[in-house]
Amino acid sequence: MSGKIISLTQAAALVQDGDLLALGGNALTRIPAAFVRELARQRRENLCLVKTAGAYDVDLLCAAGAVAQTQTGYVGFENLFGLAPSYRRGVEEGRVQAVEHACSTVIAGLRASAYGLPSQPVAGLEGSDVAAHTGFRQVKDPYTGEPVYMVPGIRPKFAVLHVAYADAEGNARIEGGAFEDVLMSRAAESVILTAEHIEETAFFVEKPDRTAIPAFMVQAVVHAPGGARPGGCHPFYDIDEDAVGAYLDSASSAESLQTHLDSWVERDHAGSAAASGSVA
Amino acid sequence: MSGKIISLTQAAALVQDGDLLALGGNALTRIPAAFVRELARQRRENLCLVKTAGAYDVDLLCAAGAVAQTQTGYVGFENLFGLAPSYRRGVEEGRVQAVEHACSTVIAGLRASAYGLPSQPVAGLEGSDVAAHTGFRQVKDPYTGEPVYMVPGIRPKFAVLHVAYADAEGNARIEGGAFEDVLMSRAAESVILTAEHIEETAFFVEKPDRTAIPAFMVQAVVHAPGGARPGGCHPFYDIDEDAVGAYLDSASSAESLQTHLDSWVERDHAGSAAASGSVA
Amino acid sequence: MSVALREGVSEEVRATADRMAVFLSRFIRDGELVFHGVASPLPMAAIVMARNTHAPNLTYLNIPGGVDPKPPYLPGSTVARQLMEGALSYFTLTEIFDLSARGKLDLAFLGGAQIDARGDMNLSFIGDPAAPKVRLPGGAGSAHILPTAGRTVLWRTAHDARSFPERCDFVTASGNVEAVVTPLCIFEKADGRLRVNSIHQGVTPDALRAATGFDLGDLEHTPATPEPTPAERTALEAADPEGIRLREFV
Amino acid sequence: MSVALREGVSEEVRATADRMAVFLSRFIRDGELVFHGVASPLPMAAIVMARNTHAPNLTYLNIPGGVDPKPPYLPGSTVARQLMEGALSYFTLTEIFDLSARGKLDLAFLGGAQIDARGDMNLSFIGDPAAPKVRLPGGAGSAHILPTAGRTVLWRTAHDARSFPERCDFVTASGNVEAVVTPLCIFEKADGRLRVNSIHQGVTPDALRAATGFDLGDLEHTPATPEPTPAERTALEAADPEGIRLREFV
Repeated sequence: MSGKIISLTQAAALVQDGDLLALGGNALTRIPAAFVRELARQRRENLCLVKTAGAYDVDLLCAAGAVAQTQTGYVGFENLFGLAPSYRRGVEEGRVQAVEHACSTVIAGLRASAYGLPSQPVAGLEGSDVAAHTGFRQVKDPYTGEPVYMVPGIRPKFAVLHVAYADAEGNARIEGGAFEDVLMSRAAESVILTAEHIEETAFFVEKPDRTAIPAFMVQAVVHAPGGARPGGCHPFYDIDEDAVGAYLDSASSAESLQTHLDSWVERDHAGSAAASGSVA
Repeated sequence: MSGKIISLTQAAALVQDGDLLALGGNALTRIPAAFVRELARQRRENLCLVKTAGAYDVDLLCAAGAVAQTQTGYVGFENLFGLAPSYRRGVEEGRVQAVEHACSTVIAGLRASAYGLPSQPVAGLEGSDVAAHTGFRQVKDPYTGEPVYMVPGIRPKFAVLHVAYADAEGNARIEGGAFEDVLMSRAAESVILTAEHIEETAFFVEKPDRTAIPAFMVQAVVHAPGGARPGGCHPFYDIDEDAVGAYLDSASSAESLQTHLDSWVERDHAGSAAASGSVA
Repeated sequence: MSVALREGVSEEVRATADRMAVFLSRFIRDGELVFHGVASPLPMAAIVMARNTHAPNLTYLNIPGGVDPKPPYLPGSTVARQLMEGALSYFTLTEIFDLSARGKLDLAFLGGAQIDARGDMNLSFIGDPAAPKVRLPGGAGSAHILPTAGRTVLWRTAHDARSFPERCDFVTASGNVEAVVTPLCIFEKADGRLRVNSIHQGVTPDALRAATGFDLGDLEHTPATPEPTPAERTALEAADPEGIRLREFV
Repeated sequence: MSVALREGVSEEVRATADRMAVFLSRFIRDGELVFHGVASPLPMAAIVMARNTHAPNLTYLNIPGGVDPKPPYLPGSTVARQLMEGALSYFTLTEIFDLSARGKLDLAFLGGAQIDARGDMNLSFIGDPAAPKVRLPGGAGSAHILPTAGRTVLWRTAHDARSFPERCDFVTASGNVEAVVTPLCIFEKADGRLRVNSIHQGVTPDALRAATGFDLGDLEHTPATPEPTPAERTALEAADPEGIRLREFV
């Protein structure tokens, strides 16, 4: 039952300063929140983050000063709480380079890596300033002569994905929306899973069509029940709006952010301490 | 319960001479065999067929003189019966244009259409004569300067897919290997399903993650139990090697092929006659 | 939460939210494939409502990927799991982009922080994009969807001159915009420019002009937007009894 | 069927099939991701066998898409549903091509109707490709897999001068070929050319030369291929008790 299971502390330590990380989930749903908090606790720096629509995860790492660059289509708290304050501040103050994407160009960049290509064509973008601003180049389609935008490959060092179920080898089942997690797992050099539940391998053999991530792609598995909180994780819990609001109240200063991180530390490590037999 | 359900006869009549069809399944597994036999009975001509690995389906339509062009990575009966005799003869006698593909370039061409692109880059092909022979063109990747092969979009008029379960609206569940069926459904202008079982819509609501083809892509549904025979269809039946052999014995002449088609007519129409209330 | 939300907003805001949801829903034609994205309570309410009124055969697509879900209640995040409940199939955002790219997405609702005279929208930067005064959240899928979807309808809950300038500070997305729904009016795009199609009840042409950063031309014969009918009000209330649509106004 | 199959083949053919399956299995390293395609009974038997001998931690990939299946018996078609039974996940052929394209497929077994002195293979045309004497089935995934997989091992059950020419009539695929297993010998590819690595027991250098269409150089010091060990024979028989591997020889 050990296999690839390590503690949250150990898993976050796999990430080096400067790494490009793809974060699973979308907005406030099934985000790798416990992992992201641990990266902040470990004071990781200069991370580059890839995500279609980010919220708490991207903003918290910006608040912690851990982010050099983002490649995202959207970062915000929707109509719940509006703009992402630390992401905003980081970009406006020039500490965070926000590479402007459409969600579809993030996907195209991930597809390029997943397909072993230097870049991937993408439809759309006509009339938008995004392509020129970000520097997406065009080629002439060799059959029609039409110009086509190409998005350069995005190859994360790790896809960090929070899933419903995993086994010790890294087979993983997602419940509810998969978002771009499956594509991220293929585009990344390797995958780190945090999982609500650790199951025996027989659980996956029973419904192999439900295994979204095969074990051979996965480097590490962390047992992290509640690991998407304060986001939601189907079918276990919903978005905790009060807790998201409490984060936003804390994100304005280093001290209050540390208080926020401290307030989660026990919950974040509860599963992996139990699984690995050592408190982080 | 009627919805998009029509008879096998009506469904085959949706196909016009000269249409480009993507055939689901692979080799002798989950092939749209009943549909293909009905196309032959209706004496459709000049069809263009897209498939990664074809066998009975492609060969039978070649035997029936229904095929002008194939875009395939492989056509044969594996080690069961070797080369596909009617496909071979059709190509060697110049009646069938075999556009030489790798399975991966078929997939790339389908991806181009699914993604709304004129063509799709593909890795591999280095050192192969396939690209030059088929006329795949290269572009220079705009970031690395590397040459990349582009496969022009393959946009079938219909993806013809045999599935385990469908409802009257066209929601479809596949059991076992999905092969390229899902991609074909996205690449094609429309989808024709033949299904082992017609289920109520509630069946799909129960496990929406298992619905491989959403109803809104589907034009027609045919109830065709045994519709993949003599191929296999998980979990209902295996490849019937004797019946495949009997086909190969019959494929040598128009008369014996007609006998083969006649021998299947009752079974092929049993499900749709029952469903539509009219014998075809 | 919802009771608090209702108590926290004025009758006027409430009326505006109801109008905008109803007006958005009127753009949905029966049988269409309809999509909304992140941060979209008004379109979410409009789609669920339309399914129970004039468009029972629409297919509802969203970011979590539930095809035609029957959400037990409308969530505050429009990327929440409730938008998969009762779905017939799952269809990821990636698939929705592809669907739009190949010309098969009928209608998408998209928001903009700025929407300009050409119907282009900005969700990226206020001020100089190289050194922005405000870093907005980003356009999500809009740069892809606007030019590829059959039709798009934009909305914005604030109607003022900064939000509706002659030209956006940055064009996040441009494309097949059919209309723009605001608290004051409905624009339609014709010949590459937004024109006022109708002005909501109680809004004067002068007030509309004052609140808009681009020239509106002659408004003398511009009709009034028909108010929500009793049937529409009832359907909206049934679709969103908790008033999640009000979230766009607080 | 399988009994009939066994009775229908000579002891010599049977010995050749067993050797080739065992020799193929020796190329599998423990922990590798290993793939075979359509029409591949020998690699199928070799992979299942290797999992029970020296490579218990291999990951077995195939066209139906079962990851690490435990087939109840080996099917005659290597695209049959048995290759998904007991799988841990599904991984389609499309995914396998992508995996290989991004450099993560360790080992693939591929067959060829012709395999030439450069280790290139032909499954497309015999004769002039524009007006072929024989239309072969096509190379399936080989043009993609050969240049992108970490290593590929080819095999062919007939070893004659037409099958092993100096140059293929048409190069279906070319790439990272490590070795070629035949009924007579094992070739390895070095410096862009096939060299005889070992000659099977009982095969003379002269017989090998006569059966090969390209120059083999000096064979004087070429070792004999070690015969299957009793343990290998037992494992092969356990993996394929019905003798599906013999299908390649009838």
